[in-house]
Amino acid sequence: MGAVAESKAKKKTVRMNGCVAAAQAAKYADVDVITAYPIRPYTATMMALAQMVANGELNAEYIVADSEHSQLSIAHGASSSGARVFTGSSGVGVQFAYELYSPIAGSRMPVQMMIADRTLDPPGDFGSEHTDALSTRDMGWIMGWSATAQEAFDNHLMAYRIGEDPRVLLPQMVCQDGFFVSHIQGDVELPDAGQVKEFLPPYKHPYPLDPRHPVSHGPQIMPEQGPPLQLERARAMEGAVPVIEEIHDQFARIFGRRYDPWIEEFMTADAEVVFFLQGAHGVTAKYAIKHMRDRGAKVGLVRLRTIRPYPTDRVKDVLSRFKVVGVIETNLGLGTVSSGGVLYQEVAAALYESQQRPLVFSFMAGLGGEAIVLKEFYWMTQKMLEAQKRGAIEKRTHWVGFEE
Amino acid sequence: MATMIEVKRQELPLFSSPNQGARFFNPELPSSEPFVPGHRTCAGCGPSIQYRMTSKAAGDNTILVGPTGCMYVANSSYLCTPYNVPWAHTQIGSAGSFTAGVAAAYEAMIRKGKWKGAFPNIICEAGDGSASDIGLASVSGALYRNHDCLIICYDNEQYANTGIQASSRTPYGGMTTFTPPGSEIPEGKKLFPKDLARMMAAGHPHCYVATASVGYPIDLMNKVRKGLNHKGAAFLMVYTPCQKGFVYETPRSIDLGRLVVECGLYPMWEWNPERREFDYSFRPASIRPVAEYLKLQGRFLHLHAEHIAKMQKFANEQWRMVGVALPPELVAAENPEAQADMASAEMAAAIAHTV
Amino acid sequence: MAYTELTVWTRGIIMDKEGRDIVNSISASGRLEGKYTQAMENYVDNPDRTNAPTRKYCRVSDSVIENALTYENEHPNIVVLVEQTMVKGWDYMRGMPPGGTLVINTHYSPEYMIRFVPGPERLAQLVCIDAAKLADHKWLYYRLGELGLDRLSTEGAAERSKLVAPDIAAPLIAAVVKTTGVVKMETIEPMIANKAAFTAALEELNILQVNPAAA
Amino acid sequence: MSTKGTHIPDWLKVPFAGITPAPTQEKGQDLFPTGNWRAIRPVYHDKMPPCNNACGTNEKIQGYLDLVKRGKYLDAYALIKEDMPFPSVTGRVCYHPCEQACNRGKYDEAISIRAVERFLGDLGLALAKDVVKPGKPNGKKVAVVGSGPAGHSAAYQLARLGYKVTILEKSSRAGGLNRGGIPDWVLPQDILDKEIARLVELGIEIKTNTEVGKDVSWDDLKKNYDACVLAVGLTEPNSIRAEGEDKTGVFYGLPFLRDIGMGEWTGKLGARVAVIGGGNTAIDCAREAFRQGAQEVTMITVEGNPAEMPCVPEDLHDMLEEGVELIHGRAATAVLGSSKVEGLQLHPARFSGKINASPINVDKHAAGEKFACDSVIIAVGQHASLAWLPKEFKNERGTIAADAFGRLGDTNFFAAGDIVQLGSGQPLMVVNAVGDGKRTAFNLDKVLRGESLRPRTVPIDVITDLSRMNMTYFPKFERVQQALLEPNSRRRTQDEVIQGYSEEQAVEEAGRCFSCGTCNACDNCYLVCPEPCIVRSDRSNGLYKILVDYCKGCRVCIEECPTGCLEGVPELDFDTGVVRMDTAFAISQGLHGRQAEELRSLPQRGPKDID
Repeated sequence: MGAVAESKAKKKTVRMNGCVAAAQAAKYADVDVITAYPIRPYTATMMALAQMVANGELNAEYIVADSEHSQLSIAHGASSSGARVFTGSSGVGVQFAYELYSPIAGSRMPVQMMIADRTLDPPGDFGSEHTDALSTRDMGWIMGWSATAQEAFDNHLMAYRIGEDPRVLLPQMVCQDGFFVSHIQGDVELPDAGQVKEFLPPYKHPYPLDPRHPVSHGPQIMPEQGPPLQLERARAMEGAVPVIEEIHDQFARIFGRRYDPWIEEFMTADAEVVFFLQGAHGVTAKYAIKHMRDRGAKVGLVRLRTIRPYPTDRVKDVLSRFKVVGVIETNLGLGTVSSGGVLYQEVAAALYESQQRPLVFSFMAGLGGEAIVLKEFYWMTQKMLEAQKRGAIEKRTHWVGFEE
Repeated sequence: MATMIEVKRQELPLFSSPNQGARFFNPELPSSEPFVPGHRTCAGCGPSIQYRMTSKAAGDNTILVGPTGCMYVANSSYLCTPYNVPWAHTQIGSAGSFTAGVAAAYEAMIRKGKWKGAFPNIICEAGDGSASDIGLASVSGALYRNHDCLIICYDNEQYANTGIQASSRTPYGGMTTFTPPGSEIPEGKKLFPKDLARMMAAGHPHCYVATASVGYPIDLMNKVRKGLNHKGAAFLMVYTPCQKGFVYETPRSIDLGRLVVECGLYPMWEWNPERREFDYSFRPASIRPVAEYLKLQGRFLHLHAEHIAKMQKFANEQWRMVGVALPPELVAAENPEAQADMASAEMAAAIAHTV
Repeated sequence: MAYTELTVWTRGIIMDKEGRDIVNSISASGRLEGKYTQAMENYVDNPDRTNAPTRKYCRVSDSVIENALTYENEHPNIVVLVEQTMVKGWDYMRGMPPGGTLVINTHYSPEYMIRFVPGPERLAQLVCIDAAKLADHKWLYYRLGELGLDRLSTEGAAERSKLVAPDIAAPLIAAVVKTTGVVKMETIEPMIANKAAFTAALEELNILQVNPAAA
Repeated sequence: MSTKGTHIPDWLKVPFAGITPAPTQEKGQDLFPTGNWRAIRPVYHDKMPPCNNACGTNEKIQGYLDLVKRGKYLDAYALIKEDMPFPSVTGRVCYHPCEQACNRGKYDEAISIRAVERFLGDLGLALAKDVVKPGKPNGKKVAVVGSGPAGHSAAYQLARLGYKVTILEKSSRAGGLNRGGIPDWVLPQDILDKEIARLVELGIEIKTNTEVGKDVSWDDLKKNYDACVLAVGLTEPNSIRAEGEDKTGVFYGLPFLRDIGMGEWTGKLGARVAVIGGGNTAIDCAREAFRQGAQEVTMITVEGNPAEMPCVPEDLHDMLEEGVELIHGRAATAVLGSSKVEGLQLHPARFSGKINASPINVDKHAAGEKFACDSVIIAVGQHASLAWLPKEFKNERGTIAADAFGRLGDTNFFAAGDIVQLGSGQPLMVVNAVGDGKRTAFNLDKVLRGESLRPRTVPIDVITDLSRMNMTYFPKFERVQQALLEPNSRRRTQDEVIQGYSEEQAVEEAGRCFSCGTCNACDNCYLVCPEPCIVRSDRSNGLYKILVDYCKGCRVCIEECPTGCLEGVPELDFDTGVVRMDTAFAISQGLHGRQAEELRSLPQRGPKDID
């Protein structure tokens, strides 16, 4: 029937940036409540939605909140009442709302949040750095990065379908790099409404705040009741894994675009050293890799698409095939295992049980939203090849652009 | 363009006064009991009295929002709650915002045909800590955006749930665990309370705003219904004595609710959003010196004459505000000489007579 | 006794200090006698609510107390009810090993009270003492001002009232110490503020031997 | 899959995301019963209101005032009729001891109970058919001798108990003192006629012109009836034992009023009338004198001042308004004049004892004063004529010797009213006679049914202390005054002086009642309970219930009960009534796991009706 949907699909391809792509996804999802608070760079998404509501293209409550904390509380309240909710933020805004991430996930409300990454203060910096979203990574939200506007659009639709699945019921953070995705236009194929209708059924929480079926959300508990509730939350996160895979298949069937839910591999078939990263820099990385392949370097790319729930076994199996893994952090993890970023730990931990562990070290690149230029990729590749030759790493973290 | 279904709103009738001539007889109250027994609030809990009256006035087509506070922790002890209508806990700073979310959701869902029925009463029961301190912005936001909801500040003048700490609503001289009296600071709390309700009325003139007290149940229930009937946001600040925090004999909960008004420490008024003016017509049965109210509460029994005089002055200003001609006794009571230390026995006599 | 657990059941706010005084003073005198002791409030009972049950625990041991971090006394040898009506409401006998002691502040006789005790066969003795009368205690709201100060002392904050057992706690402590010997009379007596009520109580105990054999 | 193989033990089962199903309004949150927080249990316990207690026949006054408040006039009338056969009469003539006892008297002004009673009485008379029905006939016949207040009351109650009652009345019209002792302008005859007609409706036979001892003998009574109530009253006026008391122009109070009442008055009063006596009858005589054409009326009393006079203050006040003069502390020692009265010889005098019935000490040595008058009406009480009565039943007081139950020895003869109460300390007032008649009737019934007689129990808890109620709920509010005819116009007519209440007035006045110590279903406890654990099955007295599983004993309801019918009882005085919990927080550990199941089944349950 996917084929049927395809045939009568009135699709059209439009050029738009990641922010607008996210807004379009929200519109196609026919969200009921949108709540906004201004902060660059995600603001453009809310601007676009505001116009759609103003034009009557989208029948939704558009709430200009008084803070990100309120934004997320409004989203929580609306979702608890049975409405499909869309919100978002960037940088310190993500952190101002910090209190709400656990309550929303814990009450199992599939709120969707669009995040266009921005470096945390100080000082003020609009550039993309994943630290804002990553700082909330363990709160029970489904989380992943898109590398292009099209992928962002698709991820937003899929995230709703996954998060609202009765087997999952979890909030989702659909992230994209500020500027690199959010402000650069790309071709986005907008689907036919019928396709979306087939893919994304209306949101239905089993126990919303409905006067006809009164329930209480979030009563106090005794210490002994903590563990079972936490265990349920852990089960929910794990239970999401197969659903995520199932939904990606469905998406491919209906929309004709197939994504590996966890990992995108590029030129890895015979690769010996690979970059491991998230988000937009994956695009530049591909060109760099092509060039270095011409010079005979057996280099490839592994891009993580979903970091929560974390595909530990996939990461282990994939990365075990290589000799060297260079983790490009684009986030700040002060005083962490690698005294660099947080991705290194995720990779290293996943590989610990591997029979043939590759060498793993990380690159601090693209911090503060700096573009990672080709010659930096060459330099990083050199470091990986040297390590491969040496059979040992030089150090766990290299600060790209500050070393010879 | 999408179809828009019109949103039907409830219109709740007002109750008649229980004082009919010489006769005292409460009007016929709805039998529905959305707030049921079986909760861990203190014996004689003022906020719980308010909660019950409010929910009874609202009826069954109601959704309650409970920011962190006594009415969350005490009412939902051990994974069960006393609410027969939908209720949700939210963060202490989210009083207004979560409520706004619920209201927005129902606006949209009814409009889009996803929920059928009259628009529910959406009531937020925020403590003074939530409404006046940490959640002030979120409450203001909800009022400003005029969501169709009623935000109640059950004002027990402190953070009671955490074991009695001072809030911006704690009265001058009120002893709390964060404002204990000592040789350096004999009065305990040095600051006078934030006038939250007037702030809300002044800043959100399109909203129905009123103050009420558990001492006047029918008046309270009517204000709740007015707030719910008002098409848009409404804010109610209700005096709800806290047995634990105020330290009084449990049977006095309602009594204090009357005394605080009769002593001029809790002016009762309504803000009329249509006429854009305050309604000060409420008059208590009698007017008394503040000491009569203070002497019943352990939290004030450390006060000295000058402190009581200072509070009388404060009360007198409130009386003037609502346009009451002050009896000379009360003006005289602004003088410390006219007062006696709370601790001293003779003070009982000094304040015994009702002005 | 190598290891003794004492649990005091009292009512929130209105009689909280009384409960604290009992466990604190017994624990303190235990220390003076070189024993290992521990006194604490039940964590989840706080913040306490008016009339709600609040439990205070005391542990006295000849050796190091290894279960110091468990929330509750799971096997109380001695149980004290500061307010008589509590005898009806809860299973304060839960986990009590045979040969236990139950002390109640009441003007009723032990013969009357025993009917309300669940599983009395575990009791060696039921001790009733009219502490309220001995301490001339105006039940409940006898001293709003001091009650206010007491309230500042919950959650383990420093006691505002420096007096230990100025009130009904004194006779109850006397009853516990005399009937169980958990600590020595001479070590605890100096701490007690209300000496009169304390010594008077020693003569006024109303003891019912229930099942001494179990001891 | 780190959660693989995990399982949650039953006692720790938790619902999805900790979302719990709502408790029911019927059961409350039964997972958290808080009844064991309570040391004192509130209990509804109605006290005896002072008015009911003071009433000679213990009318349920608080009860019918409350019904009037609610506009339930018929119920109120039916309630009053349980104890009072003729409220329309007592509503006019009663000396209302209830109003003297009324707690509102200490607060502002006593409730005008008599006026409300009259409102109800007249309302009852206006009914085509009375609400009172005769009892199921029990085949027994009872004779009631005398149709005065006591006889009327006894006959009425007996008829309601199913007896075949015959009233024997010696005079030509029934009514006894009600007719003969009370002037028309206090109690219009037609009112009394209607009340007597109600007796006939109850199947009671009234034989007038039938005098016991003359037309019927003691033995006839014994032979023809299963039992008999003697309520012959005091018919013979007392003399003042003054010389010349037999002169023409000397009249006696009761016969004077009776003859006018019966329409048999043939005498004529002079211009100046002296009335001797200080009681209600004397007052009625003095006022009647004006209406019989007297120009000046003077009342001569032994009492030293108006306050000592044994009469209803309002009546005294109205009398003075009509222009009667008072002379105190004097006794008439002689009636002066050749053949007809020309004046009185007065001497200073006072009562030897406390009560007005005690012998009079006359100071003969003091110089006597002459008081000129044309007629004298002597109204100093009356005594019985009991020639027909077997002497073993006569007593030294010259009345019938009956036991505490009104029974004559072990016979089936009973006696009621003034004839037994004279000198017994009981006031000789209509309402007391009615009460006596009622109690005697009930005692008679017991005897005939072979039941044992129990002495009257005195109510233990009459609530008289205002601090036991919550006065904040009762604003000061003055009583509703009954309209009166103008003194000048009224003193020449037989028109009724005091006017009745309108419906609005009756309701407003009844509204002033505190319902002392008695639940009047004001709903205040129901409204102020913090739990809330007070349920009402129906909004009327005694239909509130405290859910002891939840009540924490805060006592707010007790404090806020306006009428003071709620009181606190130590919980330990009850053997049961509390759910015992395993721990401070749970009835039994793991019970909360139940929530998981309930939540799962929630979608299957039907929706709650919210509209």
